[in-house]
Amino acid sequence: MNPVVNSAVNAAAANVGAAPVGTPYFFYGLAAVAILSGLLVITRRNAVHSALALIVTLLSVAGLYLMLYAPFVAGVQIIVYAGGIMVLFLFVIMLVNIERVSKERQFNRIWPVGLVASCLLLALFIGAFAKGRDLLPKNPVPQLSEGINTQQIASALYGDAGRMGQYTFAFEIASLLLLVAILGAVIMTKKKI
Amino acid sequence: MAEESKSPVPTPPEGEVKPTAEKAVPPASVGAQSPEKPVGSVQTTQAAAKPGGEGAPAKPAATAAAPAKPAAPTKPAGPVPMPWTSPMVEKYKAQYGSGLEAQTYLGQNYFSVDRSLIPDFLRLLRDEEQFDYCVDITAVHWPKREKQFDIYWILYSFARNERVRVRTQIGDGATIESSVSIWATADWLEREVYDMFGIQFDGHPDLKRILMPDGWKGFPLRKDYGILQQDKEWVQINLGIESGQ
Amino acid sequence: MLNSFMSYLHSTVTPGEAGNQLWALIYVLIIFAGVSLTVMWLINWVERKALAHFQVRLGPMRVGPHGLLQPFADALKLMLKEDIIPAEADQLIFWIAPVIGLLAAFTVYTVIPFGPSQAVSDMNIGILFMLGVSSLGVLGIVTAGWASNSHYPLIGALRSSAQMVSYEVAMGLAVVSAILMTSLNSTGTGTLSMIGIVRAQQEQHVWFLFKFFPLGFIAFVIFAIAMVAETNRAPFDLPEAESELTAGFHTEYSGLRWSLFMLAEYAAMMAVSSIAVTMWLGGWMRPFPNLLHGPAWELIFSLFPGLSFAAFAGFAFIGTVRMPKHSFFKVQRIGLGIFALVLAFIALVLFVIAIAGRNADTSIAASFREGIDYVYWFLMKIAVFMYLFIWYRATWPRYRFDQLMRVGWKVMLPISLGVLILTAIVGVLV
Amino acid sequence: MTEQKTPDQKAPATIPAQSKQLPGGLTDTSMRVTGTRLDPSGALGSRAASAAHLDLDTPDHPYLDSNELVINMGPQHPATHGVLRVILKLDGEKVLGTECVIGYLHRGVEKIAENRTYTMFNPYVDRMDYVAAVSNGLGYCQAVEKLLNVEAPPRANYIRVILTELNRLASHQLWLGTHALDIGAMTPLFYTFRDREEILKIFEKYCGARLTTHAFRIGGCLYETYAGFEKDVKNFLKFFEPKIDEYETLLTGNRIWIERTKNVGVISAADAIALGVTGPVLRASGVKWDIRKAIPYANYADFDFEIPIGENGDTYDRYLVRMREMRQSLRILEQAVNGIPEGPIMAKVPKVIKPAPGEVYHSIEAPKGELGYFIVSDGSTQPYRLRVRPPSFVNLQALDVMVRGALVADVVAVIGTLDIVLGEVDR
Repeated sequence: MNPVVNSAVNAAAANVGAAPVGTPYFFYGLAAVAILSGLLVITRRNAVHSALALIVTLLSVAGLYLMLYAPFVAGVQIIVYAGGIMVLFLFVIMLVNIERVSKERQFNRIWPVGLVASCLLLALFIGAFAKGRDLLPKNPVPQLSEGINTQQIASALYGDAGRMGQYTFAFEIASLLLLVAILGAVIMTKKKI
Repeated sequence: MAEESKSPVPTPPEGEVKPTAEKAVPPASVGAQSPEKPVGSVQTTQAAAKPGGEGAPAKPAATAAAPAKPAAPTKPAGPVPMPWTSPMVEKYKAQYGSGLEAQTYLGQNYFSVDRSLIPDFLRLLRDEEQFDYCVDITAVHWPKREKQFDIYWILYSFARNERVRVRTQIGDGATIESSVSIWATADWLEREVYDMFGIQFDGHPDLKRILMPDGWKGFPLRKDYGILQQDKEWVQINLGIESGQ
Repeated sequence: MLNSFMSYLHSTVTPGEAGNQLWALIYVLIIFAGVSLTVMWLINWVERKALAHFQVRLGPMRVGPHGLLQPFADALKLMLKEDIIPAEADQLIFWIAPVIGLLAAFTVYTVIPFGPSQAVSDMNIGILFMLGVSSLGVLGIVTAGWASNSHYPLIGALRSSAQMVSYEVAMGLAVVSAILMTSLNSTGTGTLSMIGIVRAQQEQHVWFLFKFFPLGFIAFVIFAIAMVAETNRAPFDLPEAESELTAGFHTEYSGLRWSLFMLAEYAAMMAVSSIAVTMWLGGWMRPFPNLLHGPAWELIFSLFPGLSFAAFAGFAFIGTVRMPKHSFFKVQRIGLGIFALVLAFIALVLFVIAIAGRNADTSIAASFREGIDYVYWFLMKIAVFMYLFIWYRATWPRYRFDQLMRVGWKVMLPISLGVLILTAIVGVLV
Repeated sequence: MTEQKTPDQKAPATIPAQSKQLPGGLTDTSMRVTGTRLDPSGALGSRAASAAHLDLDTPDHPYLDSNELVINMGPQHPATHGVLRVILKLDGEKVLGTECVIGYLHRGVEKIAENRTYTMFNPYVDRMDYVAAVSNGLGYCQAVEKLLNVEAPPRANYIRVILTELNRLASHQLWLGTHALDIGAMTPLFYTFRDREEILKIFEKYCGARLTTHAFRIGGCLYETYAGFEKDVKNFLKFFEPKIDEYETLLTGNRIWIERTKNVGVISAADAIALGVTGPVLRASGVKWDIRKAIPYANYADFDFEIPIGENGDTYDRYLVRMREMRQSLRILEQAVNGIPEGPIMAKVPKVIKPAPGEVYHSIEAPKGELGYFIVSDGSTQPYRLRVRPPSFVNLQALDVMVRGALVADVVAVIGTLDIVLGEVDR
């Protein structure tokens, strides 16, 4: 999403929309909710509770996208993740025998490996943050109207009239990948075709 | 067995007078039979509809609509069973001899067969005589007899448009072959007979109570079944009240 | 303060765009109260009476004249009922589930344009937002069915989630084909914003229902079917099929929570109907805005709100007159008369506004008149759909689950996909 | 269950052709009795072994176990038409097997009969199939008359036929309303109840009761027809003919109705006969058999009417058969009410009914099938044994065979189309 947002930044610096209110509070509120529910996701023993907490996380992240003047991404986040994927996720979880699951030990034998891996990942993040601080925009994100965000994404993905877009090829490749994934799922579920 | 199946209806003590009446009625009845319109109409329609049926043997059925009405209390001089003759009967009589009695009463034919002929006789009836529809299976309890139970199979043949009853007698505690493999419908019917009379059907796939609760004691339709104390006991155990009456 | 308050009356943009938080808040309150009242009282009453007359019954007649107060009595009863949570249920989720459904159903209303400026906000992803949030409603049903920890609700929940997910696909494709039509303008870029979509129809001088006939019409029909399935209404009311699943996902619910489910369901019905109205029926536009224009026509059309209220008042008066002259009916007759008077008064006010604001200047009366017209026509179009919902329910048997899925995936999905492709082709050609 | 097209369903059921392949019980693919031995692997074998074939303890596969869900439909369930309890074993929504648990409404009617005189027991039969009480009364009275060997006078027979056919209409209307409601169409219920009211009014004017009409007596009818009886019936005929069309416009051509009922709950003629199913369910499977024609009772022989039959034996055919039966009943009613003769309405029956020792079985075509009474008399004033052969009880036995492999929604549809009355199932 980063380049998209950047392009949005450049393009939208010109037209200034209405002044947003209480931005920092919304930001901190949403961030706190996201983190808390994220913690709930990994701490709850009941899988359905975890799934609901995950939905809350996704929704608050969508709110953060909105505050970044990326409403389209927010909408996609809600539709695809919260609306589509999580519903199917719940669908599956419901068929699991919850009592059995919650009785089981939560850590299996290879938990040290997982611990090491996650520590490495954390180190990687910190390193990236330290090294690449200058990548982040110095001044807080400038206001830009959400009125053109969707169009910008569209032109970035599909290109404007005639000219091919920046990411058209990658986008089509990704869609092809999804198609393959769908076919694979069908083949896996169907005994014989 | 033979002399029992002789007596057409199982005769409780007060029915002992009947043989006399048996002799008395038939000649009068044959005379009285022709002007009988209502039953006659039934016969004609059946003759029109399908061959056989209750029509052909129904002649004695017409007998003595008259004697029924004064209904002398002591002497039930009603219509009496007549021997039933038909090619089918001849065939099976030849096959089984004394083990099988064929009679007709009020135009309704029934076999009284020995318990040993069940279920082969039933299967023959279905396979050879096309009695492919088992209307009903039920039983009657005669506590005073030493073979306490009459078991009835009421059969019907679509092809012949004819209905017969097969009756056999078994004693208390004796078992009888299940006919579920002959008519699938016998399943619940036999379960109900077991539920009400406690008659065991060998080879029934799942013989258990059907109408009464599973924990019910006794078999309600037996003559020696005391309704009240059974009901009291059941109510006290299951509902915790003194009496349901 | 007061100035900004009054000044907004002239505004032609939504409070969201104008950044007018006060008015946004006012709109939110108005919409919430209005929708709740409409659902709880008006639609409830109309559905019961209409259904009853479909079925040669009278429907509610006792509580209030012609049962007008029955919904309030029921609401009171539901609030006073004991609030039962099954012992085996998952307490937390059992408690949350109706709230999720209700939130999803009402959040949608923030982007519904009752008029060019009569909306809380005009998000530039309006329709996307609506579809996404309304698809969150299934979460409430699923969690409710699961939390009840009982067989019938679980089956109902599974049914409804499968049903909603599969009908959203056809729904979305139909919507996209309508969005494609918005891009047939000079700049060649379409829009996702609800107001933008209506504006596009305004510019192209045609409801998208009739655009590229029959393409627009087919897409509309697809959506009209899918939205019935989306809101679990007959003949797609399998999740709450009372003859099979007793009550489906809300079998274990009672009292207030149950009424929350009902409120959510009806609010969702109105929401999807308003999507259909916005997408294909020209949103807030009155009929034939460009054929019959000019001050005379403006005046005539602006009289409609008053006229319809006058008609209601007339019905109420007739009912008052025809009510039996027995003393037992005295109270009801008086009540109905008062009701008729109230309706007549509303009609009078509307007439006055229509006359006062007839010349389209920037006077407050004029903006009031415009606003009233917009909202009126929008609501009228929604009312048609609500009546259709009732009509379906009275007429059709219920689909079986596999048949429902077959219709969704094997019939409506291909058709909507084909319509989408054809629309794109035709749009490029013209 | 969809492709159960054994050849005997096709042809309008020439009975010998069927009875040839009947030996061996069920001939259907999905349920089989091989030879004469019960094959437990065949569905019928496991069906008969009802408790055995669904082990009712919940399966304990730990993860993602969506199959073998055992749910309990009833005894309090909107669609079981009373206190029927059906234990469903489901795979997702697919029915693996069912077991009916009945007896919740058992009142021991047959035991009561042994402790009442013939006359006293007459009202009890109304309480069995309370939807078609008049038919029950007719069957009982005629059985006792057969035992006494008396015949009801012609006028009484006409009155009996009129009331019985009216009651058949009432029963079919109730079936239609509830059946449609089960499938999700609410409106027909109210239409049918509106029209059924007219029939009940006639009953009430005739004998004072609407539902459990103790209309007939042994030997004829107690009441003479009230003034204007014929006119009422004729008006009803004129009133009801268009109403049937009204029902049919709502349902017969309705796409959803057809999809919900066609090829649902199919039962072949052979299976129907082997399971002892009678009435419209049997006729819908293509067996042209109606006791009113085969063994005419009362004076049904005097009227001309057809026996509507179906072809596929599915729910839709049962629906059509019953609808046509309503029209045939109207025909019978028209002839009966026009030809009703003068004369006595009561045969000469002794004050104290005391039949000769003997036994008799008499059955009539009740709206739901063959309703039979088997009475054993020991010459006393009370039946020594009275056995009722209830059509609903026997027809209900076919439920499991009909819903195997179908969905839950089909179970509801099939229960509705069997047209059972629990009062008669449990007695």
